[in-house]
Amino acid sequence: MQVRVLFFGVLAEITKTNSKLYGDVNSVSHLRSKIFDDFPEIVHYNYRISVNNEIISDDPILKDGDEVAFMPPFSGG
Amino acid sequence: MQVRVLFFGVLAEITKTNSKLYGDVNSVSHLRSKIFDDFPEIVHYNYRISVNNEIISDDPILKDGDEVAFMPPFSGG
Amino acid sequence: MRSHSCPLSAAVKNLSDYITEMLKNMLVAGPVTHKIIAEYLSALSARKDSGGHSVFLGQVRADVVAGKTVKAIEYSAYENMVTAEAAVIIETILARFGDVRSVDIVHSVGIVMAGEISLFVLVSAGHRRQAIDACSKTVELIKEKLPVWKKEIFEDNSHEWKQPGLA
Amino acid sequence: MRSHSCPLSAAVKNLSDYITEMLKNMLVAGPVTHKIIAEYLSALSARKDSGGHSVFLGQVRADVVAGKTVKAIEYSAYENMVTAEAAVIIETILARFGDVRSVDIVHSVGIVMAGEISLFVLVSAGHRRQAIDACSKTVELIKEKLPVWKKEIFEDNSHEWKQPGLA
Repeated sequence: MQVRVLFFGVLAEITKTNSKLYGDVNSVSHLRSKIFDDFPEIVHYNYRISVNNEIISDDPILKDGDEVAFMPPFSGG
Repeated sequence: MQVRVLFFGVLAEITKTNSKLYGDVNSVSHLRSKIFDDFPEIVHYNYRISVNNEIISDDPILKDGDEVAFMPPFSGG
Repeated sequence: MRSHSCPLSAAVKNLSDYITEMLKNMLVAGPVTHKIIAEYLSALSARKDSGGHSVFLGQVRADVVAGKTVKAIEYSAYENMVTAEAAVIIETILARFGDVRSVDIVHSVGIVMAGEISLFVLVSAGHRRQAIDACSKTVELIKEKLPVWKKEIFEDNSHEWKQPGLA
Repeated sequence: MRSHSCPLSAAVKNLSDYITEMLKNMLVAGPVTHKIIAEYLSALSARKDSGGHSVFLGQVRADVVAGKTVKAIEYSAYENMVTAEAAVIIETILARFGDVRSVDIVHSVGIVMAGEISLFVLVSAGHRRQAIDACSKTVELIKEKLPVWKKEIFEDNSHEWKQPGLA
């Protein structure tokens, strides 16, 4: 299985990418620990996580093809 | 002495004029009684009176050249 | 009333000059056209200190009253008093909302057809909240304070005064 | 994102079609131009059941931050989620304000220079009060709910993220 991870705002700047594929992750917390390994700086930032356009507050199971976004506080308008 | 009386909105329609001169009136209440004689229908309508652009609530003395307006409730916008 | 020019496009020397200029252009014969609105909006780009603009547009509705459809409204105004009261409204808004940079009002006099605009209010501020709140308050003060009257004209050319003031 | 056309000018078949059409045109590359705004405003005259339109324009301010002047803002958006959230916002507003006839939102993506418009919100209603209140609420929901980020770009080409989200 594989999920697509999107980084926005300042997080895209510190990860130097907008999007990265991760395989073999069974939950959001599992994915997050892999991302922390790749981009340890992320730990210093505030963000929310969405799975398939829905902001999550728990730790859902991930399935193949899910889109997971790491989003700093919004500042549109 | 002479004052100019302005009628607006529905009051201009029932008096059939926008403006009329009145002489020898010493106060707003005196003027109003003359206007009631000329246009008895006015008594059926709600209005406010201004003297020189200021809405009045008392009975001021009038002087030569004053502009007195009879104004139905506003409905701009 | 005179031909339209946009107050914001002129250099605003001081508050009193600005209000004087605004009031000269405030009453327009007939509808507030898209051309007039576009002039005001295009002047905004020069205001690099403003983060939000709030606009209100009042439009003539084709209301149906007792089976008859409104085709137009004829506005009449006590013009001298309108400008005097509008100056007070602008001073009130600027005093109450410290972040507001400008308040513009354009109001129709005469015939405005259904679907046309009769009132344009534009408030610019440093930040959105005061732009929105000040525009809302300006519209309420216009309705309450400006000596303007509207006569609804129906498709059969009969008419009816809005709020005729029958005692 | 695609080339702009105005949703109100199309026949609104039903609510879902209307929202779908609105969302297709919601994100524009670069500033919300006067041409786009004029298209939306010129469509209003066909809405003879609307008595009031409330508009909000968000503009890029030439703020001075630590001695440096902002020359532009670069907006980025999570586009799929923006349109999903905007649909919820519009449904929320229409459900809460029964007199509202339409809600339109246009938001920039990419570079918007100081003095240019980055957000356009237009709410039409039968009467002024709901037009104004619903527009105000729509703007607040946009700020709160839409996944959009802004990066301030200064005259020396350095940049700074607004609300960078430092923990």
